[in-house]
Formats: sequence, structure tokens, C-alpha cells
Amino acid sequence: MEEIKLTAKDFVTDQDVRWCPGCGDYSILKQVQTVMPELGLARENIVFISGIGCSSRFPYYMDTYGMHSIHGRATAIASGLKATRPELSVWIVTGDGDAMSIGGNHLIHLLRRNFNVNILLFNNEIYGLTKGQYSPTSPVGKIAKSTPMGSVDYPFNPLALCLGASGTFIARTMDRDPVHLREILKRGNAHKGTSLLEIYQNCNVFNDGAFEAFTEKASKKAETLFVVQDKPLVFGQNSEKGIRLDGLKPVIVNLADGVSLD
Amino acid sequence: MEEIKLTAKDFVTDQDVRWCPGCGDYSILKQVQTVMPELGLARENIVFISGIGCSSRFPYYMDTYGMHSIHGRATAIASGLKATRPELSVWIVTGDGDAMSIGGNHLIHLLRRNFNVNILLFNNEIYGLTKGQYSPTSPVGKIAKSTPMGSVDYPFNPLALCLGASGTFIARTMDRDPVHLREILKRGNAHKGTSLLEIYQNCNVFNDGAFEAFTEKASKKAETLFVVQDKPLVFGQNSEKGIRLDGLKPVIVNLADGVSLD
Amino acid sequence: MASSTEIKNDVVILFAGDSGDGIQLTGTQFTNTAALYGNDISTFPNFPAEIRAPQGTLAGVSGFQLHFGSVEIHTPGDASDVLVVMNAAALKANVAQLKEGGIIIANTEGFDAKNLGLAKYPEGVNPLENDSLAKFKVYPIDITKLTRTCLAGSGLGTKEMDRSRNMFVLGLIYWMYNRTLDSTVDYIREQFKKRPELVEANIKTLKAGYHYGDTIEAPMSRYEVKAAVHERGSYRNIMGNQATAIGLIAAAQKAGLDLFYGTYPITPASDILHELSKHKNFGVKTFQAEDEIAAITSAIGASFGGNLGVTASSGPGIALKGEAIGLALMLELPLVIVNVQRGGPSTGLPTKTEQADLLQAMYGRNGEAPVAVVAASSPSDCFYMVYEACRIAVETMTPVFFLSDGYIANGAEPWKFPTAAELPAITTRFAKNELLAGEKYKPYKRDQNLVREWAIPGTKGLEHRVGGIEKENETGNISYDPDNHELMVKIRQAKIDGIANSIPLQKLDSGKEKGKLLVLGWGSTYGSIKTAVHDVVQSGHEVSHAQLRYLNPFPKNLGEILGNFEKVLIPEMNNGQLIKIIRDKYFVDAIGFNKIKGMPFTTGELTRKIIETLQ
Amino acid sequence: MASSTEIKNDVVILFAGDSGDGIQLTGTQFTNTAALYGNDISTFPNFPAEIRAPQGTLAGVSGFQLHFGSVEIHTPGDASDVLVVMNAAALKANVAQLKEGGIIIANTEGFDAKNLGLAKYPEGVNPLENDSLAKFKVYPIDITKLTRTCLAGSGLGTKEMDRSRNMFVLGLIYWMYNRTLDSTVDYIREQFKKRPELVEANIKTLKAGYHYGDTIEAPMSRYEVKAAVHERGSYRNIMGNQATAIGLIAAAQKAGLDLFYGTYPITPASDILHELSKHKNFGVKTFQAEDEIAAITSAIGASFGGNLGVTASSGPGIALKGEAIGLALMLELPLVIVNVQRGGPSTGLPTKTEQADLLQAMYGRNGEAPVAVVAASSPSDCFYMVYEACRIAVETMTPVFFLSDGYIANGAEPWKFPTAAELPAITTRFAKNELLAGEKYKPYKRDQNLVREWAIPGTKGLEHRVGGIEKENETGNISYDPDNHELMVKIRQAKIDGIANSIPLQKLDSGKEKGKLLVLGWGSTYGSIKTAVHDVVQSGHEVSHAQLRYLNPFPKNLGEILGNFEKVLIPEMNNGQLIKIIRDKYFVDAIGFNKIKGMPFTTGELTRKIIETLQ
Ligand SMILES: Cc1ncc(C[n+]2csc(CCOP(=O)(O)OP(=O)(O)O)c2C)c(N)n1
Ligand SMILES: Cc1ncc(C[n+]2csc(CCOP(=O)(O)OP(=O)(O)O)c2C)c(N)n1
Ligand code: SF4
Ligand code: SF4
Ligand SMILES: [Mg+2]
Ligand SMILES: [Mg+2]
Repeated sequence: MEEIKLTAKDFVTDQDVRWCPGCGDYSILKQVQTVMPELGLARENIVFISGIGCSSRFPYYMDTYGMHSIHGRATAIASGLKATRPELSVWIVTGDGDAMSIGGNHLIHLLRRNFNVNILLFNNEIYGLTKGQYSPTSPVGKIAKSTPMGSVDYPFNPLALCLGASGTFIARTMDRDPVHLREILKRGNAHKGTSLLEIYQNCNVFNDGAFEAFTEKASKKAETLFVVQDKPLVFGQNSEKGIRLDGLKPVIVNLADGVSLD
Repeated sequence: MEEIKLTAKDFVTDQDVRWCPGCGDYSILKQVQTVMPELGLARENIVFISGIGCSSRFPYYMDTYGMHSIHGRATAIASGLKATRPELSVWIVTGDGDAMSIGGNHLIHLLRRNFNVNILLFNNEIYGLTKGQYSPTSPVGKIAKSTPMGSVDYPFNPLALCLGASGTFIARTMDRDPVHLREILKRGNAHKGTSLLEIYQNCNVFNDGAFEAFTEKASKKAETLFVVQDKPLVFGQNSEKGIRLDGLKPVIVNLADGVSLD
Repeated sequence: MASSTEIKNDVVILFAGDSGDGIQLTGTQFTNTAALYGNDISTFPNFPAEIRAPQGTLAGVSGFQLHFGSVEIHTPGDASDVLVVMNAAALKANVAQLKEGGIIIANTEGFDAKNLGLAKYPEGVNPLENDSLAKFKVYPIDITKLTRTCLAGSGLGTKEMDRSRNMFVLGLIYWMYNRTLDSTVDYIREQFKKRPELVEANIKTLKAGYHYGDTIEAPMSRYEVKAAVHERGSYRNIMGNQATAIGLIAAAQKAGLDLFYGTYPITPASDILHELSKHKNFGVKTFQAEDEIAAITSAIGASFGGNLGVTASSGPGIALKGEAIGLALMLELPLVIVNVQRGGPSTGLPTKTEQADLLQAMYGRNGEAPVAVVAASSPSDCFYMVYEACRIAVETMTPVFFLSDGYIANGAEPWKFPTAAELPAITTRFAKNELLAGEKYKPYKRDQNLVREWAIPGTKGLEHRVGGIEKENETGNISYDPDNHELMVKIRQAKIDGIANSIPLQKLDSGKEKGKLLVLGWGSTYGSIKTAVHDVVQSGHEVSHAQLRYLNPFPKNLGEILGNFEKVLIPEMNNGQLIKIIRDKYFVDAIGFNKIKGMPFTTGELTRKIIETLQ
Repeated sequence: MASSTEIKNDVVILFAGDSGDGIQLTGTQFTNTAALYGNDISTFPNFPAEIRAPQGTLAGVSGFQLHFGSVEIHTPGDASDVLVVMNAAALKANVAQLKEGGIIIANTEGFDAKNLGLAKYPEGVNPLENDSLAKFKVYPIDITKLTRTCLAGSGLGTKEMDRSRNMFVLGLIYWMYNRTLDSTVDYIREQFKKRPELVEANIKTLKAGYHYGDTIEAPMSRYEVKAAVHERGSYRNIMGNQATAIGLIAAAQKAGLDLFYGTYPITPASDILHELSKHKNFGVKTFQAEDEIAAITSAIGASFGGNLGVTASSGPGIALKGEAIGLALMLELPLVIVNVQRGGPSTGLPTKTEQADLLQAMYGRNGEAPVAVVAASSPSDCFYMVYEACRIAVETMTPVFFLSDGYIANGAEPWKFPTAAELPAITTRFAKNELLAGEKYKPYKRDQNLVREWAIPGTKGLEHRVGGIEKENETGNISYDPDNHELMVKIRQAKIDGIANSIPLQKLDSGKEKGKLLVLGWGSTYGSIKTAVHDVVQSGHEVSHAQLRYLNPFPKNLGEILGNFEKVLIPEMNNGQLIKIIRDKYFVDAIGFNKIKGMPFTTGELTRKIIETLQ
């Protein structure tokens, strides 16, 4: 089909992108525009629906059908669209506040119903658009606009919450790892059912470096573990560490100490 | 303190109870009224807060402070009360629709914040007060007022959802098992943090027998597994079945076939 | 022994008993039989708020009032001619509304010590045995005993036998009004087809009741209520919520759209969902959402995709939809919002009726957010007005409120099924790609009525973005330009005002064009006002009546009509809401008449007020 | 060379540049210095909607307008005397609002080809180099270069050096208006205490800017704006949102209550949360809820527990609170709902101001659900009116709306801190157990003002249940009784109406008691209307001005006041909302004047309209 001939450029709109210079959203936008042509979809059959937040400006920059809706409701709007137009490829763009604070109920119910849509959850562990309050994913003790003495709430682990809501495809990737991000985007699109893609996204204005440990050369290898089907859970500077189950408790073992890779 | 001298009667109000004859709510009310005096709390320091639903009529029948609020919000109201009056003993009474449909967001956020309150979730797998629509806990294929051809949505597993939301005390009990119910009520009250008590409750008008397998003499032993600290997971007519982990997959084994109890 | 037959123009019967006594079924059966016979009818079911309040108590009394006649009937009637009570509480709760000389049929078994106690009669007092009911014709019948004897040997347990008691009553009333048992017999056969023994038992009891009329010692008189002269056509008896469901389907079909109904259960709106969920074959999708916000936003998503998006609730649920309604009107997508009003505020009186959500419909959102508002004036009018709501939503690309209420939602009246041809056309304008090379699509380009096109996903070349932030006219791009904002606010208002061009002019329901007094009602008060005005005119006064069904915008000629009367009286089942809008918009010093009791106006209340106003 | 000093009554300065240029800081610093000096002041920050819109673009321009004088100042001014622009876009966006003969100070480095392009000036056109600015005094200064030279050898990188550019500008303006650098120097020391090198750099640049005034070749004139004659007392410069936060704390303290603030962030209300979260020591609890519904319901829970429950949001968030507001009024608990209004509908214009949520505050709920409504007329008035909202809520046991808007929330003016003694008393009436043996507590027993007691958990013997279903008066038991419902609806209305007895009578702000024209405003339009009316009166016309701050109920004497004028003009920053209520309630044929541009009225617009109305 001709759509195969599309290029990333075909997904760029005439609106100038209005994120802060250096925002992680730019990289995600670029990767999504890059992956789109590879999915073999006709542009007119793609719909991006977002809530409110910096991340939720996303649809304006994708030359497909799109809706920039209201805070927290993109998942519910997408449900109504997908329920009636199953042939469309529906993408939800949402932030950690949009999806898990005000939008928490619609998120878990969408996962439960398992409509065949893709959720891109831009997690910067902060409220960006409203200028830096802590979010449900901010770590305990987070000093933010609304918590000068540090937050007291325990954060959600988005993946655990979505598993508990019986999500059928749950993945985590990063704005700073284009290759892995593109890979996960394709996998999510391929999954029949709701795909939840949590994307670590750096907000360099209000929460700069929140994910540095995972994204920066120096520490990435030591702190990040890439899970691959049927491959052992190995990470570390020289892939010398692994994760093994000690009964039910996952423990970190040193492969050097004669623990085999099985 | 004198409150110790209270009896179940002291918790009965002058309002006539308005549930259908045979409703499981009666038994739960009775057990709660029975347990209260044993908790050593002063009546004036106990508050019951509910949403809307048959189950949510509960506060009117408890002679403590109480609020019959609006649908789905009891958890949020209780959060504000507990945050400002930590010395009070706060009990939330809610239904499967109240807690997990319209109230889902407040429920998971309460569990995340882990305020020291008790949630009594009356799960009858149906909307009782509105006369029998399926709920987020109704099994797939449920024939109900709103689903004459059977429901298509996958249900939540309340315990899994609450675990995913990082709940710190999660238990399940039954209207028809007063002893276990009272036990769990006391344990929940003792837990410092949010206690979620899912109570299987029979709606004999719109969903009669939903839990028969677990509650009726004939099948109870075979179908119900009581989890006790540090005791192996054993059930079955003559406690002949057990659950063992085969790697990560729990499998049912027959103790007769020489599987030891360790 | 057979007894004389007296001819009557109309009769009001009230069946009352425990929620468990099958009162609603009995009433519905008689209603259907009367409808088939050709009587005009109006019914008023009155449920307790609890699913099954304790048996025998006043709180547990369930009632079904039905008014049928050979003349035009527009209300269930202020007082009843016949009161059927299954227990003492039912009598106590309703005897005040029985006409002097009226008939009481009482199930004596429901008047034992226990029941008298539950009904809070003083120790040892039994109304059937003292002279407290002297001004009525009382027929104490041990219906329970008679039913059991009639079913003796049927093999049924007494519990099951007793379930047929209502059939005995029904049979007796059929006898009293010379009606055939056929349709009820058919119903019984259908209903219990899996349990032949119950079919037999119920039919047997029904007949027993019927024959009891002849055999009863205390002679009962029989009455005849001739058929009404309806215009020809196939009639059916319909409740407001059913009519609403059918109206939605009819509109979607006419518009060539699929119907998406996103809702969350709530009394008294849920029955619309129950009805629609049976009609998937008509391209109807019902979605029981997790809450009201998901209900409306999923409907917005469906509308964005080219469906007729509809959401429904009652007051408390509507209050949760305000923000999303604002989004829909910013997006300029079709959306129908059904509000089956109930007593408020907050949870209020869930099973009672009220008209107190009009101002919420008009103003219950942030910012300048005008939407169209229509209301139904009777059970069957729910069909026509929800149809209009759909037409306006699709043709104007805007959210439209359809207001019903508990009274007409559960009330019933005979209704002549319209043919598709009789219904106004609904023109859906999906955008086609007619762009010239290099031309950019303008999603907010407008026609002469300021209406934009509906460009739905899947249409090649019309890819575009919509959103809730203020947009530049035509292009739809985000715009913070001050003048553009004012322009857009004015356009959105003008678009709604313009709907006045596509709706009928306001007609007077009765009375002269000019005069001393106009009674102006809206929505479900139609029947009561019509009847009251008719009575007042009969008694020689001059009054006119107009009933509003289009509330925003109003019909173009409303101001002119109001100007033709010295006084305007506005009865509402609220604390005065329409009157606020009328006074502001037309600067007419209208007089309000308000009832806030969760009950429709009685004809008596209205006639008194009208005459008082005329003085 | 030194230059002449000219005396001025008032001056308007507009600082404009990229969001990154520290414009807001520069403006705030000058404002504080002027406030300390004793000038009267009004400011108007104008942000772009994006956090950091692209540099150099028109969308990215951030502005801070400040109006200071030796005379009374009530608006930021229609046009500016001095325009400071850091780049071409800033000039293009604002030059139209510069007075003829006004001064332009332009950072030439912001006018290079790149910036001119971003500002969408045609290829090769530089406004600083053609005669397009002929009617102004233009001072092109390479501020960037001057800053860098001044900091050469400071060891800072150019990026860090450039961050001090705004200090250079500020220094120059201080020189121009003969102001001391002291308070800004203190600020710098405090701000950068951890980075001494930055302290030095910024102070150095500030002074460089100041001295540049003397050394500049093109002679600049200096101006003197004398101190205003304020009544004595300690003044501080305050923004509306700060004043709101302080007002809430003051009210809670006066009432002897702890303050619970349940909210969810939203522009432009969030700063109240940020301010309050710094004051935990005053018994303030701030709770950032998961959404607006949890925000208000948690506040209701806190109120039930005996706290002063407060929730705040802006339009879209308020729309989500409607159902819960209904609950609070059914429970009859104190609750303050703060709405810092912004441009609507839907997401609308988040960073712009509007008054379009008045009808939502009045009617945005299901059922008959009256609540009290008050509004602030200026930044410092936010303190007094939110205090009043708290007083009414606690003393009347009811939800109260406090309406502010983006204009006064972010605008600032000098304010004299009141002493606790100066503030009206707030009487909290917690119920005590005074029951006789066997007596049952009646939670809905009422005093002569129809207000119930506040019986909070922990009070032995007063255990009781409250709820959102209709309740029996006094006992609070669930009641479906028709007459009781009507009684309760009337009581809840009468309770709100009765508040009129505890609020001040409406005063005229200026003008005669009777006359041809009354200009009636509400909320934040106060300053513009006051100034316009003053000007019109100066020019020899007769006009009176009244500004409403109590909107439900209205002051008792409002009807009388309206009756004293031939015409009533109602200017609103919406499409006409207060006017609807006035026309309905007082049957006065008021004239509306509406601006829906997300911007406050200019004095010019108003004077023209007033004079036109007088003709
Ligand atoms: C109903 C409503 N409540 C609150 C807001 C204000 N608001 C806009 S975006 C946002 C949160 C943004 O955080 P997130 O979802 O993480 O997105 P991000 O900006 O970080 O990408 C909030 C609270 C709103 N627009 N609407
Ligand atoms: C805002 C709102 N939406 C909907 C309703 C109608 N409603 C009342 S209870 C209920 C659900 C009841 O189910 P559940 O929570 O499981 O309680 P149960 O009756 O089964 O005990 C619904 C939908 C309402 N009262 N308010
Ligand atoms: S505030 Fe943060 S998240 Fe938002 S655009 Fe700027 S950098 Fe990105
Ligand atoms: S409807 Fe069901 S849950 Fe409700 S009271 Fe009756 S039996 Fe109980
Ligand atoms: Mg975020
Ligand atoms: Mg339930």
C-alpha cells in the first residue's frame, strides 16, 4: 500500500513546536514521527488523543487526526472512539499527572477493558505545564513548588499499578534512548490490546536529571536493565551483574562469582 | 477506659434497617456492631463514611459519627478527615461500584498515601441500589440489566488492583463466615495504614448465589482457601489439596501424592 | 348475581401494596389492556426509594395510579375512584387521595395485628372494622385465602401461591370494568413459558378473581368506560424512558449514523440504557462507563469518529459532566446530553420528580459556554424532543441538552407509532476532500449558519487537530489573540441563537392570542396545566396556555406572545428557574408558582392559583 | 553629563522580552523599590501560555507593566511612557501601546537578523534603523555587550554573564527615576547567598546600568515621581494570590480553627497553594489531591472534622466540583471555594483573565442549590473578601464562593497590613453536649438565622449521621416526605438570603446618590471603572459608580440604589452575566458593556462607553 512510502516529514505539522529548549518531549516526538511510516498505516487512519500538560501538546505536532482534550480524559475519549471505529490506529499521549493523578480511573478501566490502543505515558515525575508541582510518580521527599518541605506521599510504580489493573502490554523506555524507544513503539503498536508505554522524559526546567542515572553514559550500564524475551536479566558496567530468583525474592548476583547464565 | 464496657447494642441506631430481606449486608452490619466494643474505642471517636449504594446506607445504622456522602468519594472525604483528625478511628464503607467504578481513582490514591483508615468493600459483583447492572467485578459474560447479551469487559481483581496501588493491608472475607469476618475486621483495625477488606456480600435480589461456591457447606471446603501467616496453603474437602510454587507458577498439588507440607 | 353497569367518562384506579406484591405489574397489565381497548390513559408509578423497603411498613408502600377514559386524559388524576390495597400501610398512605364515595378493595389478610402495627395504627384499631371509612364503599376480601383455595392441589407451595394474589385482584378489576383477560393471559403464557405450572396457576387465579365479581355477596357495580376517539393508527402504551430510547434510535437511523450511548447507571435514567442495550441490531452501541465523566468523554470520542454520541444521567451525574460539555462545545461536535431530572440538590430524592436542573443545563459550566436545551412535555413527547435534540446536535454541530424527569420517564400514555416518513429530515454533512492542490483544510470554516463541517478520521487529506484551548476561527489553530477570542465567543453564541431559525414557532396550546392571563409552562407540567386551564375555562374564565419545549434558544415569537397578555403565570416544579430567564430576556414581570415536593402539580392546585391570579 | 529632572505625577513602564530574560523579576524589583519609596502602584504581568515559548518569537514575549505615581493609582495604565525591549519581538508586540513621545530602550543585540526574522519583520527591515519609530524617543543600547564588558574577568561564562543583563536595565531605570539600589542589592545578596561570584556580578551590572545613565551620549532626561500620601502604617507590595493565602490564614486564626486547603494545581490558582504550603506553622494543612473532586471532598471531610475546609481551582476545575458543592450545602458544613477565573470555555485561555464563571458559581449544580458568592475588587481586596468568605461559611454553615481572576491574582498593589484587632470577629459555634437525660441530639436544629450547630466527631453524646439525601428538618433523618422537602428547599434558600443581614450595605464608590447614570461593576473591574468614572467626572459629566463585592446575596439596599438612577451600565469581562441576575431580580433595564478579550478594560474604552451612554 502507498502509505509505506511515507516519511517522517509527512507527519510534521506547520505548527511551531512550543516546548522548552532541551525538553525530552522533542526526542520522543522525533522518534514517533520516525516510526510512523514503518507501521504501514494510512495517515488518515491514525488518531492521536491527549489530555492536558506539556506532553499533551503532542497531537498538534503530528500531521494525523488529533484531539487535545481535557485533563485526564484522553483514555476515556479514546475508548469511545476505538469502540466505534475499531479500524483506526489510536494513540494516547499523556503525562504522569494527566494519566495517573486526575486520569487514574480511566487509565485502569481502559487497561481492564483492553481496547486495542497505545498509551504513551510521558513520565517526567513532575507537573510541567503548571510549573513544577510534585506528581504521583515523584519520589517521597520531593521538594517542589507545592512541597517546600518535601512531599510525604508514596509514589505509584506505574508498571505495578497497570499490572494490578490487568494490563496486557506494559513497557518502560526513555527519551534519551532513541533506538530502544523506537523498538518499544513498534512492539506496542503490534500488540493487540491496550499497550502501555511508560517513557522516562526529562523536564529540564522543573525536574532536570530525574533519570540521569539510567540515561547518562557513565551510569546507564550500571543502573539500567534491559529486559529481553527469553534472555537472562543481565546488566552492569560489563554485564557482570544479573538478577536471579531466590525463592520468590529477586536478588542481584555477580556473574563473576560463578553463577551461570541459565 | 469505660468504652470497653460497650456492647453491640450501643452501636445500633433508632433507624429501621432498609435492606432487602435476606441481604448479606445484615450479617456484615451485625459482625461490625459485634466487633466494635472489642476495639476499645470511644464511640464518639469512631466515624463511618460511605458513598452511595445499598451498602453505603451502612452509617445510618451505626450509632457513631457518620456521613452518607456521594457516589465514589467516601475515600477522599475520609482522607481529608483523617489528615486533620488523626486521633479518630475512620471506617469507609463502600460497594464494588462505589469503590472501583466511579471511585477507582480515590481508592488507589488512598492506598498509595496509606492513611491509617479501614476500607470495608462490600463486593456483591453487581450494582444493587440501581437495580442490577453489572459492575467492574462482575465476571465476563454477566447477564444483567445493562448487558442482556452478557458483559464483555474483563473484571478487576480487587486485591490485585489494590496491591498494584501499593496497598499495605489487603484481605478478603465473606458475609456468610462471621468468625472469619470478625477476625479480619480486628486485624484491619490493628494495621497502621490503609486496610482494605474486601467482603464477598450476597445480593439475593440481583445477584443471588454469586459466592455460593465459597460460602455453602457443600462446596466451601473444596473452593475456599484460608491464608494464615506461616501456614501452608492447604484446602479441599479433607484438606488434601495444597498450592505450591513451580518456579513462579503456583500449581495445585495433591497432598495425598506424597507432597510434604513444607 | 350480575349487577347494573354504569357508564363513566374516566376512572382513576390506584393499586397499592408492598414492593413485593407485584403492584407495578398489575398496574401495567391493566394499562395495556385499556390501551388496546382504545382508552386514553395516563399513569403514575410511585416507588419507595429502597429496593425492597421492609414489608408492611409505610416506607415500603409501592403504588401505581392509572387514569383511563373515553375522553382525553392528560394526568394520572388528583384523586382516585378505586383504591386497591394489599395491606394496612397501603391504605393509610393513600386513603386521603380517595374521592368521597370511592371504592376500597382491601386484602383483609394484610390487616392482621402485625400489619396494623407496622402501618402504625394504634393498638387494637383496624380501619376496616371501625367507621373511619364510612364515606367510602369498602370491600374487604381475603384475597390471600381465596388465592390459596383456588390453587389448592396445584402442587405449588404457599409462597408461590401467594405470588399470584395480584392476578386475583387484576381479574376482579377486569370484571369491574368489563375487560377481556386476553392480553394478560398472553403475557402470562410468554412470561412463564419455562414454568407451565405457573402459567396455569396465574391464569387460574386471574379467572377466579374475574368470576369472584359475580359471586361476591356484597354486590359490586360494574362500569363501562368507552374507547376514546383517537386518530387511527397503531397505538402502543409507552413510558417516557422507552420513548427516549426509541427516539434516539429513530434519529440515528434518519441521520444515517450509528448511535453511541455512553452512560453510567443512575435513577431514573437507567431504563434508557436497559432499553437501548436490547437494540444492538440497529447499529446501537451502549457503553456502561466507569463514571459520568468517562460516559460523556467516550461519547465525545465517538462523535469525533462520526457517530451520534449521546450521554445520559440525572442531576448529580450531570453535575460531573460540566467540564466535558465545555470541551464538546469548543470542539463543535454533535453531542446529546439526556438529563432525566429527579429531586435535588445532591442525592436529594432519587425516586421523585423535579424540574430543578434547568439553570444547570443553561449555565453549569465554566466560561461563556452556551448549548441548546429542549424538554419533553409528556411520556410520548420524549420521542419527539429527544429526536429534535439529535437533529439540532447533528445539524448545528453542538451539544444539546434533552430534559426529561422522573414523572414522565416512568409515566405512560398511549402513543401512535410515527412512520419514518413522518419524521423531519436530519442532514448529516460529513466533510469530503475537495481541497485544491496545496490548499490546507480549514476544520473551522463555517457555513451561513456558522456551522462547521464534520471531518472524521479516515477521510484522506482532511487530517486536522481539534482542542479545548481557544482556537483561531477557520484554521482551528491555537490562538491567544484577544480579538479572536471575543470573535469566537460571539460566534459560539450566535450559532446557538441561530437555531431559532430551524425550530417551530411557539403555539398556544389553548386560549386566545391576547388576553388577561397566559399560563406558561415547560416540560412535564404540560398535562396538569392543560387540564387545569381547561377546567378554569369551563368555569367561564378566560385563560391561555403555552408550553415551552424549546428552552434555548426560545422560539422566535415568544417575546411577542408574552407581550399580548396582561399577566404571565409560570408554574414550575422547582423554586423558580424558567422565570429567571424569562424576566431577564423579555423583561416581563412574570409571576411564579412553585411546587417543590417531588410530585407533579395536581389540577386542583393549579386551578386555584390560576383563578387567584385572574382576580 | 547630568541632565534635567522633570517632575511627574505618574509613569507607566513596560518591560518586555523573552520569558528567559528575567522580565518578571526586573518588574517586581522596580515595583518593590517604588513601593518602599511610598508610591502608589498597580502592576500587570502578562505571560505567554507556554512555559518557555521559543526564544525571540512573538508567542514567547513576556511583559511586565507597572504604573506608579504620587497620585492614587488603580490600573496598570492603558499605554506606557517607557518601553524596555530586550528583542525585536518584544518591540513589535508592544509598541502600539506606547504613548506618543514615549521612550523606547532597546537592546540592539536583540535586533540582529535572526531576531528580526523571528519577530516576522520583513527581510532587511530593522525598526531601529528606519523612521518607523519617529514619534518616540529611542535609545538603542547594546546591553549584552555592555554587560559582558562590565563582567569581563569575573570568571563567569558568557551564558552566565548574559543572565545579568536585566540588572543593567534595572540599574538604568533606577537612575532614570532617581531610585536607590538598596533593596535590589539586598535581594541579590539574599538570592545568591550560596554563590558570591553571582552576587558580585549582579550588583556590579546593576551599578553599571545606573552609571550608564550619566555617561550615555544621547542625553536621557531623569524624572521624579514623589511619594503618594498614604495613611500611615507598614505597607507591602502584594499580589492577589498572596493576599488570598494570607486572608485564609488570618480568617482561620480569628475563627480559632485549623485551615485545610485541598486543591489540585491549575493556572492561575496554583500560587495560592505554593504560598500556603510555606505556612504549615500557622496550623495550615495543604493537600495536593489526585483531582479536583478529591480536592473538594477532602475539604468537606476536614470541615466535618471541625477544620476550616477550603478548596481552590479555576474554571475547568470548578466545573468538576459541582456535585460535591451540592453535598456540602446539603450537609450544611462550612466550605470556601476559591475560583481564580481565567478565559473560558473549556481550557480556553489559561493565562488570560475573565469574569465568566459568575453564573457557574450561582447555578452550576443540580437541584435547588444556593450558595453564597463574594468577589474581590483588587489584589489587596482578595485578603478582605476571602476573609469574608470564611466568616460567612463558618457563621452560616454553608459553602461560599470566593471569586478572583487572573488579573488581580497576578497583579500587585501596595497594601497596609491590618492588625488582627482591625478584622471583624468570626464566631465558631461548636456544639457542646447539653442534652438532658434520654434526649436525642438534633443535628439540624437551627438558630434564628436558620443556622445549625457544628457538632464534630470526638464530642461525646452528639454522635449523629449526615448525608446528601433529603433530610427531615431538625433530626436530619432521611425523609421522602413531600412537604418536608419543600420546607428544606425554602430553608436552605432563606438561610443564604439571610446572610444579607450580616454584610455591609452597598456604598457608592463615587458620585451622587441619585442621577442619570450609575456604573455598576463587580470584582476586578474596580480599578478601571473607578479611573474611567473619575476622568468622565473631571470632564464635567455626572456619573456615579458602585462596585459589587457581595454577589449572593446582594446587599439589602442594592435595589434602592438602582432605583435612584435613570440608567444603569454594567461593564463585565464576559458576555453579560451579572446583568442577567440584576435584570431578573430588580427588574431594572440595565445596559451591558462587555469585553471578552482575556484583558482588563482600558480606561479609554470605559470613558468612551460611559459618555456614549450619557448622551
Ligand atoms: C481540570 C483541570 N485541572 C487542572 C488543570 C491544570 N493542569 C494542566 S496540565 C496539569 C498537570 C501536568 O502534568 P503532567 O500530566 O505530568 O504533564 P506534563 O506537563 O508534566 O507533561 C495540570 C494540573 C487543568 N488544565 N484542568
Ligand atoms: C454521581 C452518581 N452517579 C450514579 C449514581 C447512581 N448510583 C447509586 S449507587 C450506584 C452503584 C451501586 O453499586 P455498588 O457501589 O456496588 O453498591 P451496592 O448497591 O451494590 O451495595 C449507582 C450507579 C449516583 N447516586 N450518583
Ligand atoms: S516545562 Fe518541562 S516538560 Fe514542559 S516543556 Fe518545559 S521542559 Fe518540557
Ligand atoms: S438490592 Fe441486593 S444489595 Fe441491595 S439491599 Fe437488596 S439484596 Fe441487598
Ligand atoms: Mg509530568
Ligand atoms: Mg455492589
